[in-house]
Amino acid sequence: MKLDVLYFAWLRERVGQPRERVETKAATVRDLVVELRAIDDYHDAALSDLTAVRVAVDQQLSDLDTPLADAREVAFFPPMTGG
Amino acid sequence: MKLDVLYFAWLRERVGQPRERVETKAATVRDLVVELRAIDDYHDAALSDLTAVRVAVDQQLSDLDTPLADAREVAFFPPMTGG
Amino acid sequence: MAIRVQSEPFDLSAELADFGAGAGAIVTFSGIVRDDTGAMVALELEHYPGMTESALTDIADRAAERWNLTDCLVIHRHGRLAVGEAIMMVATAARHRAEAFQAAEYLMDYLKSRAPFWKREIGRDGAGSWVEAKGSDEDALTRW
Amino acid sequence: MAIRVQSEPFDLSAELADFGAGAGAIVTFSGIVRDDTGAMVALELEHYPGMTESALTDIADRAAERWNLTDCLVIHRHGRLAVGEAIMMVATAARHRAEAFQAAEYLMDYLKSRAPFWKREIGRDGAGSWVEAKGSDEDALTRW
Repeated sequence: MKLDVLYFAWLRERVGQPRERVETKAATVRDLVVELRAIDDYHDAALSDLTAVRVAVDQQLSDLDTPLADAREVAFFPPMTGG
Repeated sequence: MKLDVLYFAWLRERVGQPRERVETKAATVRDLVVELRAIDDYHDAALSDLTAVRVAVDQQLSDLDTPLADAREVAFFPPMTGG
Repeated sequence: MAIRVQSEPFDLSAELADFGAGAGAIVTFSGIVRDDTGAMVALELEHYPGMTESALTDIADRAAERWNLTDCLVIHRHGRLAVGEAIMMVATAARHRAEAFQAAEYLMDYLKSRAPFWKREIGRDGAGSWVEAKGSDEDALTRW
Repeated sequence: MAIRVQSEPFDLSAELADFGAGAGAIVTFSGIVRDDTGAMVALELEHYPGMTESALTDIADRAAERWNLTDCLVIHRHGRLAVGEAIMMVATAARHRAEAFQAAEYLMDYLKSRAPFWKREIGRDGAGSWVEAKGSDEDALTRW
């Protein structure tokens, strides 16, 4: 399965890019995080502490247990600070 | 003591005038109401049920027990409906 | 900080042009003449000149102090107002949104029950009927 | 009912010109870039195009239904904003003031913690630092 993975704010800065396309068999967001952290030290640093990381699957707020079947886009970002 | 007595909204309509100057020895608002009701049937009708009447002494919200010593202006009106 | 009591219309937009410089949060409320029954053509607002201004100033001063407002504006009209016209507005400016919201709600709650205005609805037939105060308006004050 | 996400400034006054016809109560909130420390020159707002619009639409739809709003407007900017510039605004129109106030506060609370925006403060030296989310913003949601 091919997925677009997006990063925002300091996660984008740590990973070093705003988006990437990955080939994955991950069943859930949690599985995907394991694969992404293995890519390089930048990914590992960005995704090592998930307490301060939020995730959206196909632009819907989700969590680590959200299944990725049929997903096309997964985004990682810090807690929002709009308004 | 001379006092200006003012009426607003339906109290003004029932009394038939917006203000009048009265000579009184009333010690409190309650005493003044007794004197005003004795003036004529219009005053009596306007001030017979005080549950729906508010009073201000010298433009400060007051009540029936407020003393009138040094007062110059007493106003009677229904509960306010601004905003 | 400003209080105005006037019969003339006001323009919310124009009033806000210079309002609240330096604040992080601005809240405004405007009340508009509404015709719920389809039988009303206007509202007539009577007030108590002199006391109105001092009551509004007092309410605004207390709100400004309690919520550290950086700016505060109250405009209230009197006289005859057609359906759709703005009756009044308040604006509050503060550092944070919670302060600006609470101060605006406080101003409205007190203004409803403690500022000497009385509304009369004028129907299509020209007859007027005084608007009765709602118990809920008086109750609203207990939360402050 | 309208949602706009834009980098261009907006004019609160102009936005309100056609807002909320037929309502009895209109509440607005505007958030302005504030410099608390004296060391900030601008704010940079990053967002998630696509998700931002759908998140704001979702929040506004829920507010409109819950409080029977007759009108609702949300504008949020992104990109670089100087101190003193307006970041965003919401406006709500309803029959009564309690509905308009509550809906505006609900919109703000959800927008703060559920719309994908991230703020970075740019200092006089050009360095940026990400604004951290406050626990109190997340807590604010529990009241709804």
